[in-house]
Amino acid sequence: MSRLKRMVRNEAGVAPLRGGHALCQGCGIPLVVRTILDSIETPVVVINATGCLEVATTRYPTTAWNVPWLHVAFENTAAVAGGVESAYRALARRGALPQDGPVTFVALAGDGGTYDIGLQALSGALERGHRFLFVCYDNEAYMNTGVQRSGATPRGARTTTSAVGAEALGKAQQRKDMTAIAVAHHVPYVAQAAASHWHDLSEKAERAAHVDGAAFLNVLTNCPVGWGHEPREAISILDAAVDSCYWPLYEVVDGRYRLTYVPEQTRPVADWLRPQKRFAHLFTPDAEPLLHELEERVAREWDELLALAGRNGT
Amino acid sequence: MSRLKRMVRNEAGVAPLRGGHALCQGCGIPLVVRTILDSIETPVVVINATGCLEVATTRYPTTAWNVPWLHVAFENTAAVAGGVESAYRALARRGALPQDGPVTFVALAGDGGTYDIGLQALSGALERGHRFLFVCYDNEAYMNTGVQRSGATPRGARTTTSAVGAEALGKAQQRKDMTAIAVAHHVPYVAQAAASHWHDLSEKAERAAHVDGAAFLNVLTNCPVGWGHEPREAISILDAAVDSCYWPLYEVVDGRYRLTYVPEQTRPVADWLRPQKRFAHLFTPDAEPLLHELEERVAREWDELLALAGRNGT
Amino acid sequence: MSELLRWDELPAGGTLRPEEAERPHTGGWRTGVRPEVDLARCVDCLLCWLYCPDSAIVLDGTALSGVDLDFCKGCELCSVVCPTGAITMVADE
Amino acid sequence: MSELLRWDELPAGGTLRPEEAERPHTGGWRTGVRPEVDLARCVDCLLCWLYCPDSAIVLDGTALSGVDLDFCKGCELCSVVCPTGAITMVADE
Amino acid sequence: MTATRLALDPPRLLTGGQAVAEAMRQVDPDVVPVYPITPQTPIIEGYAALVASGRAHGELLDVESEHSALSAAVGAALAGARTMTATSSQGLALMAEVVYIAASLRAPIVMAVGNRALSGPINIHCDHSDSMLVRDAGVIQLFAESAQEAYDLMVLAPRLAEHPDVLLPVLVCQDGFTITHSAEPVAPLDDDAVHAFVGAYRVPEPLLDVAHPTTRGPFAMPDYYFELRHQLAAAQHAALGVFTELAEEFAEVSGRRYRALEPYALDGAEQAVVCLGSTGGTLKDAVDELRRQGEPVGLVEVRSFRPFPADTLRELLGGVRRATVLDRADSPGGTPPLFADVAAALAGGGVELQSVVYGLGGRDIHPEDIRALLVGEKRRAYLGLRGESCPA
Amino acid sequence: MTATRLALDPPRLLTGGQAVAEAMRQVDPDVVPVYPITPQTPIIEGYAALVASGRAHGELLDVESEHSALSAAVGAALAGARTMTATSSQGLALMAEVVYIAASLRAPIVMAVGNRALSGPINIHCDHSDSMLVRDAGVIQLFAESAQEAYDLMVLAPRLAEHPDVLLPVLVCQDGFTITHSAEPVAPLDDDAVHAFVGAYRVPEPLLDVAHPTTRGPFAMPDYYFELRHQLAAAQHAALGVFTELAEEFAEVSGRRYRALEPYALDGAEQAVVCLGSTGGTLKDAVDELRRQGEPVGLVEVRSFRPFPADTLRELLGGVRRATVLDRADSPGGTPPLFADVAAALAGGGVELQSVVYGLGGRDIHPEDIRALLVGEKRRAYLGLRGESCPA
Amino acid sequence: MREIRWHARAGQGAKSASQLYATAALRSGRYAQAFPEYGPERRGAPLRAYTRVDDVPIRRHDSVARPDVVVVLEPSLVHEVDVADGLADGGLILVNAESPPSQLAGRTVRCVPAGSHSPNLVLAGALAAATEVPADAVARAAIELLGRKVPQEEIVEAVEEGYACLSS
Amino acid sequence: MREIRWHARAGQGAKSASQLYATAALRSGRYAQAFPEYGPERRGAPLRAYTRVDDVPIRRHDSVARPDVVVVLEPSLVHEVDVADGLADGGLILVNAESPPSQLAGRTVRCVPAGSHSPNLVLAGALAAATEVPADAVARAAIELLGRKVPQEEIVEAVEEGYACLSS
Ligand SMILES: Cc1ncc(C[n+]2csc(CCOP(=O)(O)OP(=O)(O)O)c2C)c(N)n1
Ligand SMILES: Cc1ncc(C[n+]2csc(CCOP(=O)(O)OP(=O)(O)O)c2C)c(N)n1
Ligand code: SF4
Ligand code: SF4
Ligand code: SF4
Ligand code: SF4
Ligand code: SF4
Ligand code: SF4
Ligand SMILES: [Mg+2]
Ligand SMILES: [Mg+2]
Repeated sequence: MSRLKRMVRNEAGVAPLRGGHALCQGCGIPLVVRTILDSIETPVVVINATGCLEVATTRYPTTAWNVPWLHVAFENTAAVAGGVESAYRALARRGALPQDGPVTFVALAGDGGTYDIGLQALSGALERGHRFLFVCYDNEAYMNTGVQRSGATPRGARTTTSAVGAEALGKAQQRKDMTAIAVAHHVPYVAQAAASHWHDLSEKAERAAHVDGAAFLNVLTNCPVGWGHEPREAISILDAAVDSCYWPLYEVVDGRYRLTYVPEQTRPVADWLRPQKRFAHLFTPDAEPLLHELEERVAREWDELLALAGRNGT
Repeated sequence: MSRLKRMVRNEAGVAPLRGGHALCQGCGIPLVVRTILDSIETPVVVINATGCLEVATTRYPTTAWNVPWLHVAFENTAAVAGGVESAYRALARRGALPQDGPVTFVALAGDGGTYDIGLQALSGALERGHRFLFVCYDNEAYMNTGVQRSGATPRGARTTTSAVGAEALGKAQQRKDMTAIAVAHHVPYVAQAAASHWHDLSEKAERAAHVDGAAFLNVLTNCPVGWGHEPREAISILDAAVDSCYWPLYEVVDGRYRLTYVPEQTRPVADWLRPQKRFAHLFTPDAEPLLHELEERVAREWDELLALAGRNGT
Repeated sequence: MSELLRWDELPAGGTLRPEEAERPHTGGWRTGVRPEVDLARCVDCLLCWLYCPDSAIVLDGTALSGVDLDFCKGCELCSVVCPTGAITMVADE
Repeated sequence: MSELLRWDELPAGGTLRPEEAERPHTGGWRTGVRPEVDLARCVDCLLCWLYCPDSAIVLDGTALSGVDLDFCKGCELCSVVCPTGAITMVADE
Repeated sequence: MTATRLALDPPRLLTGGQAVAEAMRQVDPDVVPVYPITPQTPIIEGYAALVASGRAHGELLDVESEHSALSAAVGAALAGARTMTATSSQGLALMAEVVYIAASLRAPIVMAVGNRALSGPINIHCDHSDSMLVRDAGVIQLFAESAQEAYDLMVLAPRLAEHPDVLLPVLVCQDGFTITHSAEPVAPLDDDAVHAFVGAYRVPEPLLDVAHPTTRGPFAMPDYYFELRHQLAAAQHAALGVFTELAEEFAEVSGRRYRALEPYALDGAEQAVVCLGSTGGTLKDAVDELRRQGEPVGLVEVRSFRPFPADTLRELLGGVRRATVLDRADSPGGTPPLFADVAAALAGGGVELQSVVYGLGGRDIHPEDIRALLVGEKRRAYLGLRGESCPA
Repeated sequence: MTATRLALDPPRLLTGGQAVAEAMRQVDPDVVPVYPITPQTPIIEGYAALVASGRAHGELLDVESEHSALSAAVGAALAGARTMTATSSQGLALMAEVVYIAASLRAPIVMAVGNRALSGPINIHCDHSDSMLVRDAGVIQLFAESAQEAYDLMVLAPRLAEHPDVLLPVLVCQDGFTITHSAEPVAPLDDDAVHAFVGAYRVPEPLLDVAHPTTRGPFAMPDYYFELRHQLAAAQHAALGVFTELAEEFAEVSGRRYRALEPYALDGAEQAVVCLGSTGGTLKDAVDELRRQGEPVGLVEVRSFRPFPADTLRELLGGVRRATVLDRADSPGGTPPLFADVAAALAGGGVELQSVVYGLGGRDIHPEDIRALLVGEKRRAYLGLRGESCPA
Repeated sequence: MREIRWHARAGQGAKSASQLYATAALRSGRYAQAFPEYGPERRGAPLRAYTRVDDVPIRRHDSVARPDVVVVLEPSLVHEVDVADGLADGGLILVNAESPPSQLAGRTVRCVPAGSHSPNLVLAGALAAATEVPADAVARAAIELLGRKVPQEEIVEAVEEGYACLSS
Repeated sequence: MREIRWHARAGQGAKSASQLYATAALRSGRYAQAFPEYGPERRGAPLRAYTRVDDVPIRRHDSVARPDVVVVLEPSLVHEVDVADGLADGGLILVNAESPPSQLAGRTVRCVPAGSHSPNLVLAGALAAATEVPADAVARAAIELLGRKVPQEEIVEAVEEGYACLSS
């Protein structure tokens, strides 16, 4: 059966995340959520951090979710997931589960809830080795509160707290390399993916769900509002992120790096930046050195990644 | 001038951390603190996390500190340090410092305050790139509260919350690789050191203090109480940690790994484990497979480190 | 929106049950255009189904059967990803 | 310990000043032995000074001059690290 | 008290921490997420040893902060597992955000608290500032006077927490060091009696019932927030009645009877002292002594601080002329918390009220000290403080 | 009011958030560590734009959580830099631990708060549960009724915080959305007037004075903790007087006069309403209308919630028969916080007291609603709640 | 006091409209207040905003329950929300439409077709006409608020178009 | 009620001593309480512990201000702390020493040299003798508390040695 057909089958007639939610037109998050949840064959329990996804899908008394879903707060998603998973193990051990059989625990958090305020809980959960899949839908800023900079916001991007003006060209710092940080936790499965590349994402979700231990997925996800693009441009922009090597697709299985996609021809980083209003100021004469620096950094990081992947055999 | 003489000179007659504190007989922490602070030529400001060092040196109305010292809480040392350093930059910019000239900001935290509850604040501070040196004195457990397991506690170690009994052989999980996590933050300077190797530590502290940005030092530090050894054994045990390659000494400068010490002959991991009561149960027949696993892991990690260092040229 | 309930009519702790909960008709958010499917050109590749952020593409088994305009927000993504051009955006009534 | 002060006698916020603050004599913690330095064998390498957890090795410039028994806790580390055997542990009075 | 039905083990000398660990062994929760902090450590260390030796069977989660400890507990409890945790002071402060949420999600977690002063300055000894920090959170707070009471309340707590009309976290509070580290005679129930009393864990619609999905923790706008919050006030109100019922049932197996407010020597009292925690024991000695000396003094010990039994308090103190409320916590620039509750409960009545703050950060209180209070003139006094208190 | 000395810019239509950002531009702090949360975001976004454009000069630290935001603020303030921050709701809850410590370390941080209901359920609208969570922390809390007041208090706050007798964090609270996002006429002072009023930052023994090292934040045992804590009560007490002085000075430049408690139409009032925040404005309209109808009703608006002016309140309400206390926060199973403070302040007096909880999570209150309160019989009513409230 | 309620979809500028109308009032020496209603909804979702104008300082901070005028920037909203809710009988409704929506039958409806212009500016202009505020006060306020994003002429044109529509 | 204060250095077992003496009392049908005083100090630092024994349940939870007996496990402490603080005139002091320290001149001091044995057990035995508690009650309590760490015979021997010292 084709992967998409399997996904349709896994949905069993009702999407885990249904229409009627209040996410923006063209928001990339639902694609990430459905691709991942539809790729998992077992029942799932979703633990969700505060953020656009949570707020926009569960305005009381409405809900867009058709799977068990729990939100506690912003910064503790991995801890909550660890608690749920521990309950599963404890009840399974004494044969007290409401239903027998495997269940996959999926934590969903934005970049804010992963790179920044949720990092510690995530790190602890990775250390303890809970059997769960932590998904960061990384739209590179705090979107829910109105596009403030996060640790995931790339250098040079304009947000409402990394403003552009006479004294500033957007965010001053480099983005955190969250995927590398997860890899440094030596968990069995870490991968980087993009909302645009559903097949790759689906494969990764499936592999992650089968791992015996903690898995981490970092998924680049578009946000028309925060990035400043038309909804219809979502996929082409994400494609450019991947094809420019700004956002390489790879996985690290038991410490071994593997590129899951190598662009046939690397596209210019500007293809990624230019369609987004948050980067508009980079295409002014003043910003030329910065633009240049950003391009160089992408190239260097790509080389480093190639080396990591090469060393361990692709 | 010899390094030690320079250190004496930097102390200028009064140790930054003086006698009269309530740290245990033979505690390794003061050695780490003095070696580092004495290696820094500028005035320092110390920001200290809750833990043995803080509690035992500042029982009101006594203090063992002779440098500006601030403790706020357990989990926020890097954030506090970032605030102090930002104040320095702001006041320097408008010429309002009480004294002109460079100051080095040193954050001191135990493994609990670094690997676990302090990780998020540290990660954020590293991302923002404050110019400060974060030192983790890693004694591999929460000592101040009575030896509970931390993310730094090695697999198999007995602590009061990773007990040994019919159902358990000490801590079940591997230790977090905090040094690797810091490296993944791509800060200019990261190093791993040991209290026993003062010269190496001193050099690293000096280099770290000169870096333009954030630096992180992870220093293995003995604890007679928590490890279960006689005070006088401190140095020989730490030596064994280093010589068995359990705790390699290395630094990562701008992403480049360099081993700062390679044992002439690698000693057995058991040399490190056996003198410590917390590992006593590993030397029973039941624990043989675990002991074996631990030895293999040390060997594998050492190989990986060699590869990392080799790849970038030692 | 149905009538607002009293505190003692609500399940404890804010629990919602998907089968009972309301789902607001967010189709009203469309800003001028809506997708129209030419089933004849459709090859049931299901890409539109997957990419639709509002889960508004309706299937019959594994075959596309239409768009649920109660929920479609008109983002155009289905039409962008459709490999056969089976979906076009047309002016909303 | 000096007399306990009233709340309105204490600097605001618990601030302590090193030059004024008490330093308890933790020499009492020694458990039977204390270091004795044979200055004749000492080569002023300063290792004992550095390793002493209680900053109890007293220098005169860069030369060792003795041990401050008010603070020495008797851990033996100085004697362990001394390369010349200049420090021996002897029974405390 | 029908002694024949009692199911007690002989008394052992146990610290409050040990006693609570023993209760945990007997209740045998499924999931126990913890983070160490003095003086809670004896509880979690005791429990960890029991798990390692196979005598307790819960998943002990050594998490990386208290915020995560309670977060994991919420996840576990709603998933369908009986869940306990323990903390003190900064730990409770760090998890404060989640304490509110745990209550609102109706997660019946039992949390042992070793009360300790909040920083700053940092201090490890007893006061009640930590508990007071979460007094609006919607969680139940029971205060033990002794190790025995800490044990008993810990056995009773799961029933209270999990009662379908309640479904709230229950904090079982004992004074740090004074109880947690103080060894006293404790007569535990036997294991069977505990099992029979506590029964099986049951929450409505556990998350692990994957065949019946629910959405938990949704976003509420002004149109529903007030109503959802008010459920907590109602659950707290229900908890008062449930506590009384459970205390009755507990008395039948243990011979030990608890009340939300414990009156002591109130008959004919003209003055009454109101207090929380271990000081209650000290004051009983003091009251006995004063009574011997002919002073008509009584005591009300607050066992259930949340829900606060305001109506009962009004009844109990109806007859006294003056009540002195002892707070082991201050509110600089505001009102000491227990005093505030008492003043609100008695508002409009004729009882003269005095507020006394004492024992902050482990400052000792002796039975003799109480006499000074009974004649004090200040609206608010600070007992044991060095220096004239302010406002004067 | 000596109009000649006023130094006002013409009124502009500003939201409370914008007004506070404008005050920050004028005060121009050195360090501003922030973490975004609705409805505080307009403040920090406004300030960020000012920094990016070079019109404000502070170090804007975009930290990774509110716990770190306040921690960095403590470090900066003690180091010797004027420091401001802002937060709301969960942010305040997450930093609660540090709020206490900031006060005890006497760090004169100014924090703008956009009051918002605490989770759960999660909600972004106004109530005062967040401020109430830290009411024992030792920090000063001033409540603004309007955008203008938010601006004015934000200008006044550094002086109050940094006063040598005070040295405490000051929270300038405004109702989330109702003020933060509501555009109203605001007449700022001109820049020079602000500079002159605020003056230079000075704290005792800044850490960056490396030639004079100090130890800050030591560990205190039972022998000293009580005394060190009591300094906070004394500083809060001093703050009442300092606030009054500064308000006088502020009135001279602005023509706008503030009081710790603002009485409104209390002359001859038989009933009084006590409230906090933006509701004060709504109630003024309501009181005027009632007075027109011949009802002797007055109002006390609490501007300074911490320090709570208990003595002044006793004076102001000495003459009324009955006082209704409006709490925009509940304490399930306990006492609504403002009511508790008022009851404690009036304890022993003859005023009949009623507690009304309203407006949780942004539930609206209209001037008409107040009439029902004045005749209500319940000791505690829930205004605007759907359903019979509990306890009944 | 005059109370106005604005209906729009998030992103259509109801908040700016409410504020610029208030600013115009302020500039003409009156007092004003403007505030939107916020929720989790995103661009495209129904949204309300309010303006209050009075001759004396406005102290109340409750929402507008009984508006004097309702302005509907987006006609499709009449299918989703009761835009006349709370409006007094005879109260005025301005709608961005060619002809009055059937849902508003029996109400005093004035149509203000915004055409290709920013509906918030056009309707604000129309409201000015309906409430006897000078068009240029609104235009100036709009420039103050939006001048950095929208060209000045466009603003003036849009406001005047709306004004003309109802003053005619 | 009898109140006992124990002085030792952290690590010398004052806490166990206070508890095992209390346990012995409990086993003989009386009521008891035992608690140490905690601080940031580590192994080697001066430390106190307390035991209360009574015939009725003990309810008070304050520290012991006026002990009836003081037990000093570590003689060097007399240089650092006033071990007789609060002790009634004529109150008994047991010291682990060969001869009474000069600091305690004028006090009722009984010396109990613990020799190579665990001073906490020896002194607990001595205290038993001084307070008319049977030696084997203390030994049994000690085995209950410490039996997993210390060989049983050693315990019994130490307790009996102390007991003998003062019952002789
Ligand atoms: C402790 C705390 N601080 C701040 C917030 C406010 N807040 C809610 S969601 C959010 C941003 C979420 O960003 P991200 O995780 O990237 O998710 P996104 O909104 O982009 O989906 C913030 C700052 C909060 N809810 N809790
Ligand atoms: C929020 C919070 N949780 C827990 C504690 C209790 N606590 C204080 S120090 C400490 C352990 C410190 O461990 P580590 O950082 O490794 O330093 P060490 O004690 O080993 O020096 C703990 C758990 C605390 N002070 N604050
Ligand atoms: S703001 Fe961005 S991330 Fe949030 S719902 Fe809208 S498009 Fe999605
Ligand atoms: S417990 Fe360990 S780390 Fe702490 S002071 Fe003692 S030896 Fe040092
Ligand atoms: S236009 Fe967008 S929302 Fe509508 S069906 Fe297509 S993809 Fe879905
Ligand atoms: S994307 Fe096009 S071809 Fe594929 S299923 Fe949809 S309409 Fe049919
Ligand atoms: S014995 Fe230990 S404490 Fe004493 S001087 Fe030597 S090293 Fe220092
Ligand atoms: S270590 Fe030995 S040789 Fe070196 S200074 Fe000390 S006593 Fe002298
Ligand atoms: Mg995001
Ligand atoms: Mg440690």
